[in-house]
Amino acid sequence: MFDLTLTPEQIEMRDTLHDFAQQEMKAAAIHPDRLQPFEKPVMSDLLAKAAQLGIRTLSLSEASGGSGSDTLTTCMLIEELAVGEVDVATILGTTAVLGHTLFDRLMSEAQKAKYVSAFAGDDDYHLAFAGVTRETHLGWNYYEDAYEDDVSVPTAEKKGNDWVLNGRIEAVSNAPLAKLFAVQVRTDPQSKGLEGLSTFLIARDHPGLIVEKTIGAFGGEQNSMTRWHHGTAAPITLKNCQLSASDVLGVVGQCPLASGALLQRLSVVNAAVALGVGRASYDAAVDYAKMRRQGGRNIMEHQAIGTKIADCTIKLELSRNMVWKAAWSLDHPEAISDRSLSTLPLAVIARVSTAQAVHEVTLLAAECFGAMGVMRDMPLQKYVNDGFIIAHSDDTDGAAKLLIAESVAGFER
Amino acid sequence: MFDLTLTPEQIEMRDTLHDFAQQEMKAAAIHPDRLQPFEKPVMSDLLAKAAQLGIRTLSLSEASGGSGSDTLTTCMLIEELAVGEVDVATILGTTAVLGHTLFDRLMSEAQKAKYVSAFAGDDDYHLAFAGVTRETHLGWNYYEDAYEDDVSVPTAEKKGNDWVLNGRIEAVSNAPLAKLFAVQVRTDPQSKGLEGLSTFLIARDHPGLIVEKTIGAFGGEQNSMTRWHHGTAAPITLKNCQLSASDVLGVVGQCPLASGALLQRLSVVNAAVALGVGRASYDAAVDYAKMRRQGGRNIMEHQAIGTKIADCTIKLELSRNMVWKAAWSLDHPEAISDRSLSTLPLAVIARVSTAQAVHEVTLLAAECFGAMGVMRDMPLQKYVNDGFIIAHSDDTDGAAKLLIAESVAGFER
Amino acid sequence: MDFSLNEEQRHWQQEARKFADEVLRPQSLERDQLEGGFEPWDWEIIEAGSKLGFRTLAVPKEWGGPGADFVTQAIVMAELAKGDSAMSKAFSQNWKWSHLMSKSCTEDQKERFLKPFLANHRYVMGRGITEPNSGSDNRMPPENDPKAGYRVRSVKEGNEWVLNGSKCFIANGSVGSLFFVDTRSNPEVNIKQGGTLIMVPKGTPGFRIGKVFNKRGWRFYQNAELIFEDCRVPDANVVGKPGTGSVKAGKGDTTGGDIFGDLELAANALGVCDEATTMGTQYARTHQRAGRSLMDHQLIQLKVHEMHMLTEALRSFVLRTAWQHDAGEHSANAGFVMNYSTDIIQRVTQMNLQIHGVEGRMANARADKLVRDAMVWTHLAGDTVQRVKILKRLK
Amino acid sequence: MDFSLNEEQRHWQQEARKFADEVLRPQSLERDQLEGGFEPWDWEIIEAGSKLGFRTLAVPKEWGGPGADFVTQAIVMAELAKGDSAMSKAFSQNWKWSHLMSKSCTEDQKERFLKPFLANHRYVMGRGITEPNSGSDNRMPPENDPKAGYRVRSVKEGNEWVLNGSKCFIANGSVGSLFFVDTRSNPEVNIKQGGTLIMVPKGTPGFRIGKVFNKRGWRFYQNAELIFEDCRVPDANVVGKPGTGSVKAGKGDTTGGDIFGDLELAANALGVCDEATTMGTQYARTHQRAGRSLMDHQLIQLKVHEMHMLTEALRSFVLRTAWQHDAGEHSANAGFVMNYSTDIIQRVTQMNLQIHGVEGRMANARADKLVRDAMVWTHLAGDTVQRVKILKRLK
Repeated sequence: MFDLTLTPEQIEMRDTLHDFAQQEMKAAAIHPDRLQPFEKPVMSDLLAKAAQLGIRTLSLSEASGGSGSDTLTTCMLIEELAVGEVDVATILGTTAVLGHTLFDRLMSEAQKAKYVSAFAGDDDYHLAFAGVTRETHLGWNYYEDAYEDDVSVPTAEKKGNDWVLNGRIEAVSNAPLAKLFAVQVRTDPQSKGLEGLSTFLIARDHPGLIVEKTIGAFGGEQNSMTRWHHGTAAPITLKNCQLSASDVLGVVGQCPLASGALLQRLSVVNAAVALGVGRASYDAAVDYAKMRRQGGRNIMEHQAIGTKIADCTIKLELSRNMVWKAAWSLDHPEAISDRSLSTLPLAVIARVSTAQAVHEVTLLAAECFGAMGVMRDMPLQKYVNDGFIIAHSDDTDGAAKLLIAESVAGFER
Repeated sequence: MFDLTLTPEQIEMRDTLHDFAQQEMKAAAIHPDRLQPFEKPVMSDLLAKAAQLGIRTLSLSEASGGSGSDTLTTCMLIEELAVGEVDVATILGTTAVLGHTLFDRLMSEAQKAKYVSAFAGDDDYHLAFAGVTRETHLGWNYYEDAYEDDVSVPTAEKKGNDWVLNGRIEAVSNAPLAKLFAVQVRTDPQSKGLEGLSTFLIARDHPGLIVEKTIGAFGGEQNSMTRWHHGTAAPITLKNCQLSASDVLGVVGQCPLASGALLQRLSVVNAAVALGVGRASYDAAVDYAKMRRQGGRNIMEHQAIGTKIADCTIKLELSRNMVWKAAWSLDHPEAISDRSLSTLPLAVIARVSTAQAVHEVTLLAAECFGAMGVMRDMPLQKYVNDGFIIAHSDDTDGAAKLLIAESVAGFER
Repeated sequence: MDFSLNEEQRHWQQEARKFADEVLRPQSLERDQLEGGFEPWDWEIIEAGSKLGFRTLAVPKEWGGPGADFVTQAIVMAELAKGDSAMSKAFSQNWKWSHLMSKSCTEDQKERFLKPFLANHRYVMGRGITEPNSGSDNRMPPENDPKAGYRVRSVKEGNEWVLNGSKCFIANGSVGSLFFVDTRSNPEVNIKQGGTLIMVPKGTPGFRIGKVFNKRGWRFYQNAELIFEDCRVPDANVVGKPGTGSVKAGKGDTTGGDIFGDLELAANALGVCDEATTMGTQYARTHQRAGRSLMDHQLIQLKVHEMHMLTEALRSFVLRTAWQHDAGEHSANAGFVMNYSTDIIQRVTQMNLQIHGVEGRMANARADKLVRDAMVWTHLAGDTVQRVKILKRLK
Repeated sequence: MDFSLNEEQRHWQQEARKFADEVLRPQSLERDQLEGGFEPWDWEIIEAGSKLGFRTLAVPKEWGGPGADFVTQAIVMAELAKGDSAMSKAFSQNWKWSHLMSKSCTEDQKERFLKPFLANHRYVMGRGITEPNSGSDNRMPPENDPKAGYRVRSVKEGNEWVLNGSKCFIANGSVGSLFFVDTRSNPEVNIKQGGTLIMVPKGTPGFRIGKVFNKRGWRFYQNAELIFEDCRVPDANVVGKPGTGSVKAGKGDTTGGDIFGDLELAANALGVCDEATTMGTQYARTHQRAGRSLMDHQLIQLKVHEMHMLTEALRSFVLRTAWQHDAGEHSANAGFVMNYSTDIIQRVTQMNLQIHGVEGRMANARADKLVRDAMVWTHLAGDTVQRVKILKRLK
């Protein structure tokens, strides 16, 4: 039965996170001293405090020591956190989803036994997935075979019962903080693309796993590139990294994460993070509009500003509906088979539409601020920048829409 | 508990309406002989058949002989109908909502006894509301007192225990078909604006009620105006129309429909009609794109067309989420008080955002059709026209957004 | 740099404005509201305009025409379109083929067709390219599908060509005296090598008009089906050489865009935008909403502002492109300005409709007409292929 | 009509292009990436450009300047902005006050300020209008709130004016030698009657620089707070007459728009759009995605197309408006083209960013810089008030 009622627990947790974000995160996150410098190191204090509130293990099953929250609840809470600070929310969202995916769905009992208590008990324990998924180029391959020629992954060479891994992976999310990595490598040297891959679990302190320098504000030749992601990321290098057969996640030659299906939760949770950024800018604009006086009245009373505020309201409301629907659908496949929900790729729709909406919201919000919208000691320019990163990323640009079109057309590879 | 599952009954009724729309309505509705002429009389056959399927009395309580469907279900089914033909869906949606509002909520027992069996039993029995609501100019009065100077309504003069009504009301929806009218008149000649109004129930055959000529394709001086609504409408004139105190809906001097709250269902159901128009154009575009070959491949396989299709998919999906949420919220005020839902004006958000989205969808769909999109013997130009009417109406233009802004700002009149 | 008009240009502008004000606008809505595809057409309007030179404006002076330059042509199209976009197009459609004739036709062909065109106020022309299964493929022949594109077959028999097949949506189709028909003389190769452009006058045996299309916008303007059944045309009617493809035969491609056609749509759009902007501004200044002048509402101010802003941007772009044509400058601007006009005309006409709003569940019929006319641009001047193909003109 | 540049205009175009290519662009990103509000500034760049005439371009020939016309000014701003938008603005900001001085200053004032300006390569100027609580209210003083607008107080004492208060976001604030300061000589009436424009040179006792603003875009360009504490300035420094309001005093309003300022932002935006379009096109032609050239993807083709199309529209509009200024034509186009450039620069720079995409979770820093520079237009050239006020210029 269609029902949009939230449980009292959900509302209470949301309130808790809301207050935490407003009272503890925001002040630090938008302090001029943090806003002005180009480099913005992860706010470890806030990360730890949020972890203590249970966000890190939100999706991990209760049996394993987590809260066992569903994807919808996770999205709801991560959104609140992201209103406070986007990187902290991104890092926690990633660990929360990977916690569920790795421990509750993919690990063998032995692997779980090896890692789970440390993960559940250590507020600083984060997780990272280092690999590519089938979706990387998928939109660009609209109506064509997936192009996988430049899927370059580290190799694993069999030595007796062990494997020796070598290679490099660029820009692994959470790498600077992760204590456990799920790393995709090529175990079959004859295969190409996404074939012949396997996933290994590698603890951070395992010999041969090197986490390189965290990606900072600028990089590339003559600083020709600039950081373009949320959370934190670093390249990792595998140098004669020796692992045993028991470190393989699932079976050799199959790559449970490469299909991307298990990672849809991650993209929906990232959409919730985006929503939080949109909200932060929107809240700021509403507050400012009610206070700023021009033309003989508060600017909120100008039709032009009212229209911008209303547009933001609509965009955020529609995005949240979609994120929640996609989140709920991931935990309720039966609602697709009984035709309560359509067979459209809801997670893709959620991430693409939310990214676009939030980007527009941050720009509209900045317009309300006039010149204050571009000053580096003020938060708006940060939100605008966050919105650009959200809108123009690999998985949110125009190409991602083509995945939706393929689904509508019934095209299958 | 948040749950997007539909009941088997909902799915079955939706299927029934879907098949009816596709198999019976569409062929007649988009036949070139109907599409080409400017005048498009109501398709009475389809209207009667849909009424026989129970749509007319969908929202009327079961006790009164209706189906007692909630607003969500009504929206779901009216959308399907509107995919088939927009005017039939509009007329039925209006009668269905007014049926619930008048019979289940506003009439006295005596009034109900007088009219309900005829209404419930007669497939050709439609309802009309003739009056203005507080929202008429509301957006335009952003942050100012509501302007009601040009609220011109017929007058009612007391003669003994009776009332004598005189005056004219422009463009009453459903008037050409309605057998019962709820008409707002000024009973207190001293009052202005929306004060001092009362509502009378008037049967179509009551002496002194004259339904004028149905609004056609063109009108005004030298045909300077063109029909700009869905469903059917006509002006009504009251000429010494004598009514008794028992014909007053509610009490004299109070106007239950003028506040607009009870009519929110109507605006959400109209948003569902809009959604149906969007779907019709979208379905046509998808079919055409999969068939039309240019550039050595079906145009569906062109990235540009795929992007348009995906944009339509996203817009319709987001709109439907919003319409359903608003519809559900109207029947579940407790979800607002327990903070599962926000206090935003969801019905306004639904109608404004859906109108805009559907307008864009019809234009994108037409783009897929090339020159075929402007030919009058083809359906696309009709959908585009419908989309324009939906997008640029009194309650969907820019001013309506300002109602949302006022709510965000907490402004109260 | 100098943006001012010379005396001749100003003269034509005044003439066109007067004709639009006195003849076109007063009849615009009435003709638009006639049922049917053919019915909105009116020969008297054509004849009246022809007498003032608007039908033959682009015919060079040496052939007895006014020989107006491109800037003048753009200005006249815009002025006429202020009165009625479709009527403006019915005149300028002839200029297209005046250009083609002066550039590509033999002296004999000019004698046989240009002279009667000049002499007869009811002589109008069109070109047949589009067919039911070839629209975009004519504009940008796909490399992977050489058989794509128009298929009306032309076979040479002795000194004659025999044509078979049909064309659709052809401009002036139901009223034209002469058509330039793109035919496929060799169906095995692509249309650039297998295409032959042939002039077919009305009345040629085996050539007849089929369906007259009934459109949502541009209702005055005629589009019809042309049907060829063993239609025989003398070899002397071939434009350029057989098998050179129609663009090349028409020598239309010397400045980096269809030298006239692209500009034509942009200039016409400019007129429509001018009209919509005038209407919207006037309405906002003279009407009230919620007790205040519409012009006092920011919502309306922003719309009026945007209409003016976009129309002025379009005017600047149209005039610059027209000048580039006159100056023979290579540029991709003819294509860009045409695509641009597609976006602008939609936006501006819609804002006019919004400003007018709804009264008594009815809308202003002329505001609606401008929107409907604007819709024609979507496929004619701004679809994906028309945008993408222009990239090839970039250096 | 003639769109071609004359020899002098072409000369300046070439010079500016060379300077942008050789000096500005190579240092653009490096300066942009320096932390702080002041740090990105570089006097050597100013000096180098000044030696080529870019600082004093708008000073009339009779005062020893190059006396470039508006078309030339527009072209030079656009060319410099291709190298770096903020650096271009740092030069052209001075032209604004060159215009003002030649129009409104007395001979004595010119002697005292224009001469040193011409003589010193490091002499730059600015104008102080904005204050913390008056931004839009200066642009369009509200009728219902006469006390709105700037409040820096000026009181006449003998032959001196005493200034108190502060200005914020003032252009060239941290580096300027001379400021035109809008003061309130009568706080009881609106700024059109109670405003007095006063020249305050650097080093005047009681005048100091406060906060230097650290911006997201246009980082090279300086904006700072100006603080006046019993700052005394001779009466001879008043521009025009006391109490005439700053616009009138500045005689800036002779062609229906701020005769230079509005055009300045539009011309600068044109340069940024040119740069973004070149970058995006080049990148699309030389990079692959999913095994195909980016230029083979329709998604990218449509973006490249739109960038070119909008940039050409903007170019047409900017050049036409510059010509109108030179011709002294009344029009609202200066305002319209400025607002228009706001919309176009955002769109074009964003498409360039999209085309570049993301690699290794990093984006092209220059593509990002262009987007950040473009953001400045939002409040400077295209907010609601700046759009609405232009309607008043319409006939």
